[in-house]
Formats: sequence, C-alpha cells, structure tokens
Amino acid sequence: MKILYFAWLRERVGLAEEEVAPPAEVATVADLARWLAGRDEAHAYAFENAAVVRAALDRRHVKPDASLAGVREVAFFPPMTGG
Amino acid sequence: MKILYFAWLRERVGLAEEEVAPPAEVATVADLARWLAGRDEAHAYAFENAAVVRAALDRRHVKPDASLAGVREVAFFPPMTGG
Amino acid sequence: MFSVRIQEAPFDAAAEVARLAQGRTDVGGIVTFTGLCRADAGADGAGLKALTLEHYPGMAEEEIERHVAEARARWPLLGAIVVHRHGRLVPGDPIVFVATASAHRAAAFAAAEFLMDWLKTSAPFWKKEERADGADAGGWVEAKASDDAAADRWARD
Amino acid sequence: MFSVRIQEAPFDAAAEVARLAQGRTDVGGIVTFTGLCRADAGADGAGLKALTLEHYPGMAEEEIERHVAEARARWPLLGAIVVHRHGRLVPGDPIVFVATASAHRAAAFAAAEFLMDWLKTSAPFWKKEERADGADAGGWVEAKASDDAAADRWARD
Repeated sequence: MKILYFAWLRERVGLAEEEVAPPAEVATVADLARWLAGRDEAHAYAFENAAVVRAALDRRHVKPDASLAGVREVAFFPPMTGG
Repeated sequence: MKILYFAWLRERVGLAEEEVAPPAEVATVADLARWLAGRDEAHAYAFENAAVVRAALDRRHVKPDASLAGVREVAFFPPMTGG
Repeated sequence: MFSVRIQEAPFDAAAEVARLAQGRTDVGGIVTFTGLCRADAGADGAGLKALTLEHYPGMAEEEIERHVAEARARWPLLGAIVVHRHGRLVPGDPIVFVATASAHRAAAFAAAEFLMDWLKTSAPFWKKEERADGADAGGWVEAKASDDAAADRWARD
Repeated sequence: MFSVRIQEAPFDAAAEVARLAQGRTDVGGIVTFTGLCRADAGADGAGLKALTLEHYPGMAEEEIERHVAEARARWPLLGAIVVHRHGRLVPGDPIVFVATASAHRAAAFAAAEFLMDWLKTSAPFWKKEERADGADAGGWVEAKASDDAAADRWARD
C-alpha cells in the first residue's frame, strides 16, 4: 500500500511517500493513521492531532471510517487551502 | 421643456426630441403624458398604453406622479432591455 | 480604478482587467461578466440576424455610475469597470462587460451580479431585433419579468 | 469546451475566454473569476513575500473534474475552464482562474461561484507562506471557516 503525505504532514513525517504493509486488523483510514502514528516519533508528531488530518483513498476524499479494502494509494494531508 | 423619446416611442411619435410649453395645470409626468397624447394621432399612438411607458426627469428614473417643477429635460421610453 | 464607458467599438476584456490589478497587491479576486449577442435570443426562437442597441446618451453613463456608487456602498470594492456597447451587433458579438475587484471573492461576485441585474432593468438601453427570416423586421425586445425579479433581489426597504 | 488544467506557468485569461465563445452564437454570458496572491494575505496582517502552492498531482485534476461535472449537472453550462497554478507565487500573481459560459447570466454566475467555493475547500492544494519580515519562515496557511461555510451553501442533502 502506497502512502502519500502533503504539506505539514509531509514535513513532519519527513517523507513524501512510502510503501507500507499494515497487518490485517488495520481495516479503516482511522486504523491506518493510528498504526502509522505508532511507527516512530516523526509519524507520531504528524498524526498527533488526528482530528485535523484529512485522507483520500485512490484520489477521492474519504471519512476516517472508510474501508481500506482494495485500496492502492492512501494520502494524508491537512485541510485544503487552494484557490 | 425638452422632451426626448426612445425606442418604439420615438418611432411612433416620429421624433427623437421636441420642445414643448405645456400649460400650468400640467404638473406631473402623468399629466404631461396625457397632454402629449392629446396633441395628434402620432402622440396618441405612442402613449396609448401609458402603463408601460417609463419616464426620466433630468436623466433620473421617476414615477408617474413626479413633479415637473424646475425640470428641463423629460424622457419617455419603454422598459429597458440593456445588458 | 472605477470606470464606466458607453461605446460603439468592441472592448478588450483583458486590457480592462489589467487596469484593475495593475501595480497593486491588495486585490484577491476579480470577477468579470461578458454578455454576448445570442443567435437564438429572439422571443420565438427564430434566428437572430442582428441587434441594434439604442441608448439615452448622458443618462446611460450617469445611471450606471449610480449603480457603481451603490455597489461600492454595499461591498468593499477595490475597482469596477462597466463597458456597454451600442449600435448594431451580430450574434457572437460582446455587448456588455462588467469587472469587479475586491480583496475577497464573495464581494467581487456579489457586486458583479448586482451590477448586471441593475443594468438589465434600469440602464437606458433598448434592443431592436433583425430576424434571420426577415419575417418581422423591426421588433423591439420586450423586457423580461425574470430580469425584474433578478433586480428585485437586491432591493432594500 | 470544458477543460481543467494544473500548471506552474502563468495563464492567459483572455485566451481561455476566447476558447469558450469562439465560433459559437449560443453563449449569452461568460463569467470569469481570477484569484490573485495578496500582499496582506497573512493571518496576522504582516506582509507576505511569497506563497508556495503544493498540490496532489493526479487527484487535483480529478477532483476539479468532478466539481465541473457536478456544476454541469446543476446548471445548463455551455463551457467551463479551470486553471490552477502551483509552485512559488508572489503578491500580484494570478493563482486560479475559473470561467463559465451559459446561455443566460444567472447560470454562469452561480456555476463560477460554486466552482470557486468547492475549489477552496476540496481541491488538494496547500499554501505555505514566506513572510516579508522573515519572522515566521514556513507557515502553512490554515483553512478558513468562512470557506467551509461558503462551500456548505451548495450542499444537497
């Protein structure tokens, strides 16, 4: 599973993207965020305020309870500030 | 007093403008329209449906009961269709 | 930069917009509206060959200036440009151009729509149609109730 | 003509508008919005030196395409163009451009404002500021509640 990070999440994690293979019990976006946060200090810092982190599965906005089944690309980012 | 006509009022009257000197009892825009309509057939035709005719006094939109006191230029026209 | 012009000649929308933003860094949004002559603009759907716009010189400028002043009183505008053409226009020709500049987009959008709605119902312009089929040579376009309703949205009691 | 582009280069608003109307006579109104980088855009009012826009390549285009499809489902659009820049921009630089074409002005206005409101809250772009005073080198712009409220206006239950 490919994980992308943008804006300050990218800066905090220290990576723009990474490949991960979470265990089977990681079923939703929220599970994945918690699992990633437990990997190291950088990830913990990125996800310390999980409520403000947004996610996309295969390039579509989703809610934290969205299922990861069949997903190839997960992105985490702060609220958008385009336009 | 200078009278201007636009669009189909101009076509019906047959004039773009004219100078008139209405009698003192012609006090409002509505009075003036009635007085002009009585001048000849062309004016009568122009004002036959007085309810749709709009007016401006010295280049400002007014209602039929507006006073003509001190006015130099009166314009009659159909509802606007600009833009 | 605030400007109102009535002219027969075409206008250059890009040049007008450039005048609104040039040399300043406080404009966050510019909204423009360009109104064009449609081929199917006729009341009965028959093809339109041309429109001739008649206007009341002097009052047309003054009336639009009053609209711009009203827009400035309602929204924090940093600039506004209105250009309205008169004379004979054929389908595809631009007729009217409104541009508004503000720090934020909501004010620019609202002011541009307000100016167009007011223009439609109170700027002294009248359109006469030439139909492609020649059947009715010389019909004056009638005012639309939908335009009155659009302008009424902005009424203040 | 419907088109969505993400690019680092400046855009030519006049050329984009020309693509909407060119060779057709059914367009009655074209609305454009140009969003510009403001010098005072910083949260604390201090001067802004530059903005760097990061985006999610692929998703940015797809998300805006979905907005355009939604706008087409809501209003009878004859064309729509969205251009969003990324990279480093300084005050006065255009950031985003939206243009909509319709037979009538109300649809063009509504669709342009809808697209901008949605862009602000759901297109995957993030702005990082460089302050003129150098005090806070590297602040990410925070999302505004007013933008969420603007986007919520269009929500359909």
